Amino acid sequence: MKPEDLARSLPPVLAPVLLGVEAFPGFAARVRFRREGALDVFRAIHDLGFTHLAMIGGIDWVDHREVIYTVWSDEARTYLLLSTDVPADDPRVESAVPVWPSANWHEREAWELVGITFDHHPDLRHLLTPDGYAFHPLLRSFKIHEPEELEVKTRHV
Amino acid sequence: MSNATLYSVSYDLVHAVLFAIGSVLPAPLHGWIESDGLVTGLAVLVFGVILLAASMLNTILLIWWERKLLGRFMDRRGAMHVGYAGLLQNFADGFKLFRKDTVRPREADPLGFVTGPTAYMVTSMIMFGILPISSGWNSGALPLSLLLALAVFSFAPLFIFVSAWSSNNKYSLMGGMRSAAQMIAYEVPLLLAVVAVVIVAGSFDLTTIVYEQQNYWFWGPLFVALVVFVAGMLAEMERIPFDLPEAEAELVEGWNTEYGGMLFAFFMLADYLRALVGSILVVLLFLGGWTMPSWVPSVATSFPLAGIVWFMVKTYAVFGVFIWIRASLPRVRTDQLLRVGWNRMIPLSLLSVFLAAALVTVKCLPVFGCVPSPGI
Amino acid sequence: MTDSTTTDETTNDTTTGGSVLWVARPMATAARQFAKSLFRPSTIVYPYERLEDPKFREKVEVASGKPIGVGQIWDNYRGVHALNIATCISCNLCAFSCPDICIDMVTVPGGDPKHPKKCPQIDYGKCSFCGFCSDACPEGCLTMTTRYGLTTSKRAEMVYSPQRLYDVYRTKLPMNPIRLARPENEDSILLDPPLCIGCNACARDCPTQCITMLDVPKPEAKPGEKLPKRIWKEPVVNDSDCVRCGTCISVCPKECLFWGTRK
Amino acid sequence: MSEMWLNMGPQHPMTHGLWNLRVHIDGEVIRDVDPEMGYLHRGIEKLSEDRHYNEVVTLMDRTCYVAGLAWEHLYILASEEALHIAPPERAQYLRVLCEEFQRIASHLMWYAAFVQDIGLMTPFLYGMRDRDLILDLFQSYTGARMTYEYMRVGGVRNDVPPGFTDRARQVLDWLEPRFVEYDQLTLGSDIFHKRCDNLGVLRANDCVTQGVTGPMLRSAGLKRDLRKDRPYAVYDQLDFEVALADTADVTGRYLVRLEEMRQSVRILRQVLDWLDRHPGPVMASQLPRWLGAPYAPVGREGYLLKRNYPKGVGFSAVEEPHGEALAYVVNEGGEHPYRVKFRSPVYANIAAARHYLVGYRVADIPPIMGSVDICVGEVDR
Repeated sequence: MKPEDLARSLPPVLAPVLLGVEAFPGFAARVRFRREGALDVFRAIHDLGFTHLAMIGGIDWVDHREVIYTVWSDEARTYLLLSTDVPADDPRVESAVPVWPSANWHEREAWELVGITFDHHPDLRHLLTPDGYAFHPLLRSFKIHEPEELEVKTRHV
Repeated sequence: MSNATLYSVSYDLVHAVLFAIGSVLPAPLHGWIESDGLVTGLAVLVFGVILLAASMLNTILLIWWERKLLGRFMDRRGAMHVGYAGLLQNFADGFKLFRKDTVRPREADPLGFVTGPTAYMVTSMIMFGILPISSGWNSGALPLSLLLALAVFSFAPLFIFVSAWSSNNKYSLMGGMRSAAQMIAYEVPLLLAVVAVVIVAGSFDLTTIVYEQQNYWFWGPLFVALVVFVAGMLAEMERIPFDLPEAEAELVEGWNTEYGGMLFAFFMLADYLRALVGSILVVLLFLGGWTMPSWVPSVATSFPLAGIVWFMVKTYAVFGVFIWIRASLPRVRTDQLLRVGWNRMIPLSLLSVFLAAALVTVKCLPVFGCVPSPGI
Repeated sequence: MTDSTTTDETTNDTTTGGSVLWVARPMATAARQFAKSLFRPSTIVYPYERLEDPKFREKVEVASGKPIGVGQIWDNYRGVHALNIATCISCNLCAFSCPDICIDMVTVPGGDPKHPKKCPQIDYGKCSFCGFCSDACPEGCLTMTTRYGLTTSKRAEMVYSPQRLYDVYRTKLPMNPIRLARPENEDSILLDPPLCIGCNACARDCPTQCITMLDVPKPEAKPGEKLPKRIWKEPVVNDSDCVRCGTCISVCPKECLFWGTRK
Repeated sequence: MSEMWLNMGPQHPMTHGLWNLRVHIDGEVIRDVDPEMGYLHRGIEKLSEDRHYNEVVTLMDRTCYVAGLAWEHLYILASEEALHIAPPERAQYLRVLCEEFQRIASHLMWYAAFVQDIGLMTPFLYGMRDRDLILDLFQSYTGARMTYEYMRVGGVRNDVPPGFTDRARQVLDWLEPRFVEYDQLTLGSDIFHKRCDNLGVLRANDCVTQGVTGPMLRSAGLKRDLRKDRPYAVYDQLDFEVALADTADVTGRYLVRLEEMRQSVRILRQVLDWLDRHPGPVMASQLPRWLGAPYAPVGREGYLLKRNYPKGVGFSAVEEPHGEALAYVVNEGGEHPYRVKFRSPVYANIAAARHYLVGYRVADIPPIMGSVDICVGEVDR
């Protein structure tokens, strides 16, 4: 499945929310969309045969955050990457659970580790970190090592 | 076969010792020492101590036997470090357990928590006193010893349930429930299988049942009863495939989850004591007890302990079969177990009773017995 | 808890068939294994029998029929490190390459006071036995041996000083023989000449002494221009001797050395 | 009393790791479940951001401690794509060798744990015994039995030692009759069928909806195997079948895993023959400086770094023993990955627990969860 074919098969009503369908290594294509129309995009992609949601991940790009969805189609035998950008000060996006129920735990993880809130998620609780844990460890601002410590390690030549 | 029983031997022993002491003592003490009450009391005590020692020794040997045999089934070695081939390993383990502190959960019921395992242990030990191991090794002629033995044997679910309930643990409780349900369900076929034996032997006295098997063992004619009895015994002993009360995969350790130290040792010992008793019952009821095959030379038979040794060899062999079953079968589920118990075992046991009655009526027992039994 | 026989209205009842419990085949299989392992089970009785002992391996292979230890090459094993202090050049590569930061470079006797000799000290409480340090060691003096018993009762004993690692080396245990090849496109140390002040720090600290300070001609000062205040020498790196440890880069006060491909 | 919440875990024989299955039971019947994870969360994705590309490999062995090499392969494929490096062919074959041996080892471990869940003690020892032979093989060329650290970006650490292929064939010859023995001990017993048939049923469409992959999915009759559908490494040159069953229950998963082991043996024989015939380098010759083979990275981020390496994103999908594992590696030109994201198959399989546990009995939890083949290390990461 080529990116152009995919772009053509997506319904035209999605045009305002779609930012681009482009080639991407490892995937059939990468579909970038605005977060406002997330649920419509999910439905359209799901209807194209991408019934298996494999992974949801968040990437912290310091000035904004990116949410990536990896979906698989059993007919096309290929992965598709969906990606949407959310601002760092208001990191929220519509939950994919109504379309892909398997998104449940993936969204819980993305919420607690990268701090992306999924609206209308049925059960947004802590999964890997303890209840009430106030940090989002996978943000770049969350440091494991103190910089001074690293400095000492590398400079003792 | 001599007429001396274990009790008479200990009575004679105490009698001789006391009279020897009494002969050198002054008159008032002399009379007291040689009084019948004291002699009887001490004789009972000595008898009890011997029984206790023998049962404990056998239980611990049985654990060793299971560990070694199971090890070979699993392509490993089992206990091997303490003593020759690990014979003393279980003594060391027991010693460790007895030294440990008994931790009682705060919310547990103190009375039931302690009395449960203790009573379980005690009832299992009483069994050992009732069962005749050889012509001399019994507590005297009890005309209904089989009934008594089974009655005492069926105390266990009560005490297991008491200790499970008082542990105040969900797993313990579920284990206790399962245990009670399972033991009660299998009590019925077990007893019915025994009825078949009783019909053939014509007595409730275990000694008589054994002597009835002098010529042919009962496992041939009463094969159905044997199968039912062994299956029921497996359930009563809570061994794989019927060990769901302590199914460690889902219930951690079942009804003894909260126990440790000495109370756990009680459970462990009592479990194996019951396993020993189960094996002994199989040997007594179906495998001819201590009676020797006819091809054994009379020199060997007349040896004082020959009966006991022969009996124990059979007992350990029977337990070996239990171990074999444990090594090769998975665990069944509670509902399956109970369904098998009520739907299969009870009809089978009724069939075995019917067969026994038929065999006795048409008097063709020896014909059946001749073919499979090595007892002739 | 209800009696399980009364919960038959629940779903997923699996016992619909009325077959007898047929158990003969697994019991036969177990009995076959019993016969096989009656005299020599597959267990290796560890403290008495060790797989790294080749004599034992041959014996046991014959005995049980199972190819015990058939894959064993204990030389490749990554166990406790052995350090040859004599050939250690204090290049720091092991410490740099350690993902767990469990290697400390500590001073050992033998160096001159101005330029002390430093050798790795390994904290086995943190070590993950990945072998990156011995892969990185350019002189092959830090290797891994087949020793694996590390149990102690004190946490401090998990820290192996260079001397203790040297003791391991002296036991002549089999050592990991794997040496990795250097990649073809290895980077070199390059110099940014305008920044250099000729301070000799790089040449002084170079563990392999592959840097020599060569004179550079002092340029004529143009009128009005002030010449930089520096020593008119520049480092030249001998690439064939260089172990790419980066010591020179890290000691350079002006950060004028950098990695690059030599044209 | 008849309805209660039961905490199965985090220390429980059923869990095979540290996690907590909260079960709402009515009598012995399960009404609801709620898995609680996170007891083993080590922040591997975060730690990876602070390590060099090769150093992350040490974490991969610890991500899944029964299938370490499969996870190494997963990560290495993604980071090679991100770093634009191509490994030599022999290294790819060696990786397939690792992964298939690891699949057998992992399935043997699963077999051992699973049969113990249904109360079979003996095959547990058999499974562990035979797995040990594979660990011996691993040790002979990677140098460790569980934490291999074998694969590197651009290849593998070292070639297999001389005589390895013969020893490996010897192990395969030993293993094949053992599979028959395993079947006799389980499938040959009626109790096994009574325990496992029609248990934990999860049909194919539910599997897809819930994101369940791996043997659980294939036991429902859906033929999805990334080795066939999206061939990575050299799987497109190897001849094997995808194991399938259609019962969608515990027995089906058992059959699928046993068949997968047989197929792995088949693959391994081809790989070993290939390795015998094609000697060659096992490491790419052109590597960025901080990946250079013996000379491990120098310096920490932002210090000795030369940030002019091309950026890239790597994505890899590997059919791990437990199912479909994905890795997404973002290379921002530094010597550390900018972001590493893994998709663990067991994660999704456990997330669907409600769909294959509710309605069964408490005694069914161990076989059902056993058939899922849980490795908590990769769930929590």
